[in-house]
Amino acid sequence: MFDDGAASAVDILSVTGLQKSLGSRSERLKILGGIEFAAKPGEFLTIVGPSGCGKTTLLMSLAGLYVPDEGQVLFQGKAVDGPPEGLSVVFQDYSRSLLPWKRNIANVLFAMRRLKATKEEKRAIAMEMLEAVGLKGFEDRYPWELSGGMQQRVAIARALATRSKLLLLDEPLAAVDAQTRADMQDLLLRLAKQFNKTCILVTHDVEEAVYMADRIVVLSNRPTHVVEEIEVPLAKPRDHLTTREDPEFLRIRHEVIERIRSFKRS
Amino acid sequence: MFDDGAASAVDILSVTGLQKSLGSRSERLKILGGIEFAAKPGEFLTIVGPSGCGKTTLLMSLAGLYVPDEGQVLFQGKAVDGPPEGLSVVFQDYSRSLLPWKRNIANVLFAMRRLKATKEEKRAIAMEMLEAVGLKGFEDRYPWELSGGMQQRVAIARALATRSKLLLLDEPLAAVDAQTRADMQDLLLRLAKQFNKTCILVTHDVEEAVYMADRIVVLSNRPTHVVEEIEVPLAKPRDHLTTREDPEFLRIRHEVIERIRSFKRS
Amino acid sequence: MDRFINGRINWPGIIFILLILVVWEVWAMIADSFYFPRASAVALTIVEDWGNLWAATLDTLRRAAIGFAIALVTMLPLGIVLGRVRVLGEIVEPVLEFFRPLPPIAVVPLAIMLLGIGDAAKLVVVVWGASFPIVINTIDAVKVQDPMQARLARSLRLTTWERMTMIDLPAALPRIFAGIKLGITVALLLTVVSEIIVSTNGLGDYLRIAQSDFSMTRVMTALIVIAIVSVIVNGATNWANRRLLDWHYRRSALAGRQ
Amino acid sequence: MLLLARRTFGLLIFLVIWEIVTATGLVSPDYMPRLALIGAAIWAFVTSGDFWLNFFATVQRMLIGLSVAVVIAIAVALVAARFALLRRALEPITDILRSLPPPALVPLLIFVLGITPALFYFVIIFGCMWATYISASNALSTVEPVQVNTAKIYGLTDWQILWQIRLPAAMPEIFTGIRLSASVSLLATTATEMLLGGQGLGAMIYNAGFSLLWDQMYALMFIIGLLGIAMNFLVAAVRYPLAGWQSRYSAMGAAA
Amino acid sequence: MDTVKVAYMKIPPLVSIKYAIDSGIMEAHDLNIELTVVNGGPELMTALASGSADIGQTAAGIALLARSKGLPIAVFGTGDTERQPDYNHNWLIGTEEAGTTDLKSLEGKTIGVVAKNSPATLAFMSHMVAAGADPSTVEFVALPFPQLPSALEVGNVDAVHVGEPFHGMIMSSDKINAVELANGLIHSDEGTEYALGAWFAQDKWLAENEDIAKRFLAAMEQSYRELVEDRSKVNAILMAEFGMPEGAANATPLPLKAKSFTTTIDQYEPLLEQMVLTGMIEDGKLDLNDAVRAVDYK
Ligand SMILES: Nc1ncnc2c1ncn2[C@@H]1O[C@H](COP(=O)(O)OP(=O)(O)OP(=O)(O)O)[C@@H](O)[C@H]1O
Ligand SMILES: Nc1ncnc2c1ncn2[C@@H]1O[C@H](COP(=O)(O)OP(=O)(O)OP(=O)(O)O)[C@@H](O)[C@H]1O
Ligand SMILES: NCCS(=O)(=O)O
Ligand SMILES: [Mg+2]
Ligand SMILES: [Mg+2]
Repeated sequence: MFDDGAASAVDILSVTGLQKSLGSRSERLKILGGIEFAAKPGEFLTIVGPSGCGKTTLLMSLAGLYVPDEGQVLFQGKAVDGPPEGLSVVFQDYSRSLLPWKRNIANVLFAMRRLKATKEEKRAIAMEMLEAVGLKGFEDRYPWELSGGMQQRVAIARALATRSKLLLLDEPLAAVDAQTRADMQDLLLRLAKQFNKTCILVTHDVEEAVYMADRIVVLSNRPTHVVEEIEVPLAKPRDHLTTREDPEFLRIRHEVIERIRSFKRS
Repeated sequence: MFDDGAASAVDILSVTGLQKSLGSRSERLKILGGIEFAAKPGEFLTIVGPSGCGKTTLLMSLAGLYVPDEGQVLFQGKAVDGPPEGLSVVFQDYSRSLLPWKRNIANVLFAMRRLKATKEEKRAIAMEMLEAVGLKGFEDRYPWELSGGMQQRVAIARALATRSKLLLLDEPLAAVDAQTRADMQDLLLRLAKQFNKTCILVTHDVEEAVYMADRIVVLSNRPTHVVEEIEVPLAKPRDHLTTREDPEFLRIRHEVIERIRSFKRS
Repeated sequence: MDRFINGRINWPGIIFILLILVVWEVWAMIADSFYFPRASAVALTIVEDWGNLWAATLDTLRRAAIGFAIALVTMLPLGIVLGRVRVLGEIVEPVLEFFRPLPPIAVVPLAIMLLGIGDAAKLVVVVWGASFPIVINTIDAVKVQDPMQARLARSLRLTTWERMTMIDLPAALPRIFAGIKLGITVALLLTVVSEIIVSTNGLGDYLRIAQSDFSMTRVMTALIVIAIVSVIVNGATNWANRRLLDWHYRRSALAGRQ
Repeated sequence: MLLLARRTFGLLIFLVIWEIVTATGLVSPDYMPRLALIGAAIWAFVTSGDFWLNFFATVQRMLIGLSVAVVIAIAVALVAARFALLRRALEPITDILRSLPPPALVPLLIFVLGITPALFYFVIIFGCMWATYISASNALSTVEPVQVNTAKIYGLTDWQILWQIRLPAAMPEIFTGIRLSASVSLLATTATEMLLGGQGLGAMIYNAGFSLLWDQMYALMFIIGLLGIAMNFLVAAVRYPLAGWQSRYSAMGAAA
Repeated sequence: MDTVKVAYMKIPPLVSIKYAIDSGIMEAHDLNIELTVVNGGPELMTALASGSADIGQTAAGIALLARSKGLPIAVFGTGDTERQPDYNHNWLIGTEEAGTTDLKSLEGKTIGVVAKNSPATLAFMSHMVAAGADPSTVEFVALPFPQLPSALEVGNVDAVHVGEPFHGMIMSSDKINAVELANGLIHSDEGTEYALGAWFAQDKWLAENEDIAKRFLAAMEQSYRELVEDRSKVNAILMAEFGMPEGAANATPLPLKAKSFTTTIDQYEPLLEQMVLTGMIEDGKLDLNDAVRAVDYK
């Protein structure tokens, strides 16, 4: 497994025996059935798994938002028992996670309160991030005046602006078009590299899972466990034109698709 | 264009010179800059375009939820000036479109008020649809007890259960995994065929756009107009294994990608 | 038509009120009773007795404003804390429910004994009454928060203070407004009632004297002045609410025809 | 059990404070009797049949008044939410009516209604309907746009949208109003009983005051306070099936 | 049997009418009484005006005031009277603590009364004027009766006007050194009897139902007689109506009519005189022949 002393010494995040049930008494459903994996600093993990299998539940547990029934999550060597510092989340329900009474720039700035910087510096960073996700000119609008994809990008800008060491991304690009998606993917990879961020990204897009990952974690149906971890030994930085035509890319992509196809829907 | 008498005689839906601006006074933004297209009964149209270009705005106008500034929408020969009968929508903001105080089955049933059927029949149809989208066993849960992908499928089940002639689908599969997505695609195609439904589906997934479409409508950046309509002469019913390997499929896919890539982000 | 209905000036409201005044005038003219003064007589009294009325109005407004302000600045934070910190809410809410139904008339004796017959005793009654709608609305509003906002707040590691000021308060404000609106009228109402019970000055005192003087016209005049004050105060509240919660109303307006 | 302990903890503190204040003679026992005396008075009440007649008279008036007030308040708010013209026309007049002091209103009302049970109920209903009305009209006037659009698409008429979307969405807030109305109904009932006499806890308080029976007066006030807590439970019980989803939904935001 | 709707304030003097009903005296006079409780003067007047009540009892001074303001009501029977020094229901009380030890010292002080522009203020003004003090220098504060003693005790007011049982309560309190400043609603010569409570009705009702008014007063007189004879009957009603314990009931002095029940104008003259003197009623505004319709029920 991944909980041997040597490995965890360098792991920034490690998950052991994570179990979680949700729902009220009589309808309680076992979601996570003992998840194990670890991430090294700067590693980019992608998580794939069938709809409703528990990816969001897993991310919530990693973020300290859910309390595990069994097992534990270690972040930077400390057990997670509440949202730890140095972690940002892009929630799957991005539209609800934006505060409707704050304009977009304020939604970003608001997450940066722990950042040690002057007001002007923060504003500059926030503007830079909004621009990077293609929202220049929309900073003074309210989130509900944006399209779905634009809202999702505000949420990404917010997570990036915090300069967190660990990024948890729950289908962060589900609502953007193919071209923007490719751009955002490269942006994420570039910033992750630049700031040595560790990223855990949930996606349903297998191409994305392969393109972004150093390692792909494939989850099973409920109760969820890790079926397989697939290393992606493709060189970084990656490139949409060349990487996607790399035979290794196609092989891994095929492998993941095969894996996913093997689950019957419950 | 498409408003010549002969064509509109058979068109179930036709859009002419549709213009729409949104936003409050000083920040008003021109979104739709004169959209023109039409759909024949039973036709499956997919719409692609950059994030924030106005796809949702267009669908809202087709549904009679937005009043065009200029131009008009004809549905079954009548000008649309409010939500017409015989039309269903899956909203992009699926999670908010489900009523949190109703269980999933009730969320489906409440949409079926115009359906002429007994209570039992309606219930049977609703259950059938929930089962078809893979949610058997979750009918008595609340929407907020489901994963994102599951919520999206409740919204699909609801739209399908109404037996509407025209379906407007705003990225209805953005939150489901690849395998479920393929299944849902086939489900939609099958039901569209079976009940001779006309479908207009917005998607960011180019493969999906090609796989589902009889015709693909490619939209430009804001102010949006139709850049191109691409016929998809692939035989129906389609199949994930064979269709996607068809050279014609690959050609069209390539063409669409090229088109989209040509837009710079604003 | 839409301009007429939803415009800045509430024409339908004004017309409705004018209509009532006309009906009143005609009815009183027909009834011609000692007990039923005419609207015009009341209007005349307002003009003639303007000096006294204005002084009384200022006294009443002063008490109501101070009482409401105290209730607002104490109950808004308290409500947020009680809504946010469950345990505290469970401990304190029953106490609120216990005190809430005690009639102000019953609170007056204790207040007088402890605070005298000056403004303090009346203020206690006003603060007492205005507090409940504000605190209860705030508690309930904070409790029904969108879970995604709660998760966001926690994942950003907001301190409890930050969470209460930056998430709980703005998110709850649209609902708290109902409590504020109630609180303002309760403050006005209880000021007048307390002036009636312990009368020294103010509109309540004016009203009480008019009653014992058997002057129906002046009783009605006092009521009409209270009505005017209420309309002005509520109008200002609604205006402030619209400005403050512009985002809320504009977002809700997306449900209408765009 | 723990919950019960927490729910009673605050009240216990209140009693302790009362006992300290009265035992140390901070306030004259003539006006604030010791708890033991009040307790004895309560015991004397609950063991006498006469008390229960008054008690149930008050409870009955309060419940009837509250029910009617809530129904009227929600009905008017619903109609006003449906017709913008009506809503705007009602705005100033409701603002006025809410602020008219009952002691000035009662003599005028006698003129119209006479001294009858109708007057009694009018005062109670008039007093307690506003909290529900304000909450209801506030909640009904703003909604989640996507929900309304969904309903429009599926052919709900404006009335059905009001009934099936706006009302259920507004329910949690409406119940905040009902919660306030419930205590006001109790307050208005006892206050009216004080004014107009007859049976009821309010009349008993009035009598006790005139007879200088302070222990009885406070005993009655304690009983009214407890009745207030009971009313709150009742409202919560009715709320659960109608708006309970909201609590469970919101609870998801806490650590789970 | 004739039905009479009677409005009254629920204070101890009600015992007589309560007794008259319960003991069957009213029935014996062929009267069916419907009682309506009201809280104060304003309600009482509208109760009659609206037809909720046919007759009512109020302070005699209030009835005169109402008539002077144009209300079409008239007194037809005297409920009770006051007569110095032996027959006394009103007290003005000051305290040594407040320095209000005589009427003169009231000048510039704050005075607690149950209502402004009422018999209570009349009492102060009348006695002060008689003592050569200037009543326009005092500030009146209206408080409910039960609150007057505590207001006096904690020093919120410097003097009060009360009746029983509050008079007894204040005088027996060991927390203050209460001083009786004056007795009686108005300043009067010894032996002058003037009306305190008055039965009144609208002019119109009175004109049409003089016979009923007669029987009503006759019944009331019988009731008074029986009660004066047997205090235990009074106590029984007080205990039933107010939930008073026996001791409290026994200690409650009642303004049971001392002399004659017949209403005469001279019972109202001293009142009017003082009300005019203190400015409550404008001189010449009120003709007692209109305001008082003596009904000879004997
Ligand atoms: N609050 C809740 N109460 C009960 N069950 C819940 C709750 N939240 C989630 N679940 C259940 O947990 C399971 C996993 O949900 P989760 O959101 O983690 O799935 P997911 O893998 O993220 O799916 P998707 O890809 O569709 O977003 C689902 O079956 C869902 O029904
Ligand atoms: N209520 C609104 N007020 C102002 N502008 C709005 C409003 N709603 C949408 N817009 C603007 O209209 C444009 C188009 O929005 P729309 O939601 O139609 O885009 P879309 O094509 O559906 O994008 P996506 O693929 O990201 O969902 C966006 O630029 C957005 O900012
Ligand atoms: N006395 C009215 C109180 S409230 O209902 O407005 O809170
Ligand atoms: Mg998920
Ligand atoms: Mg969209």
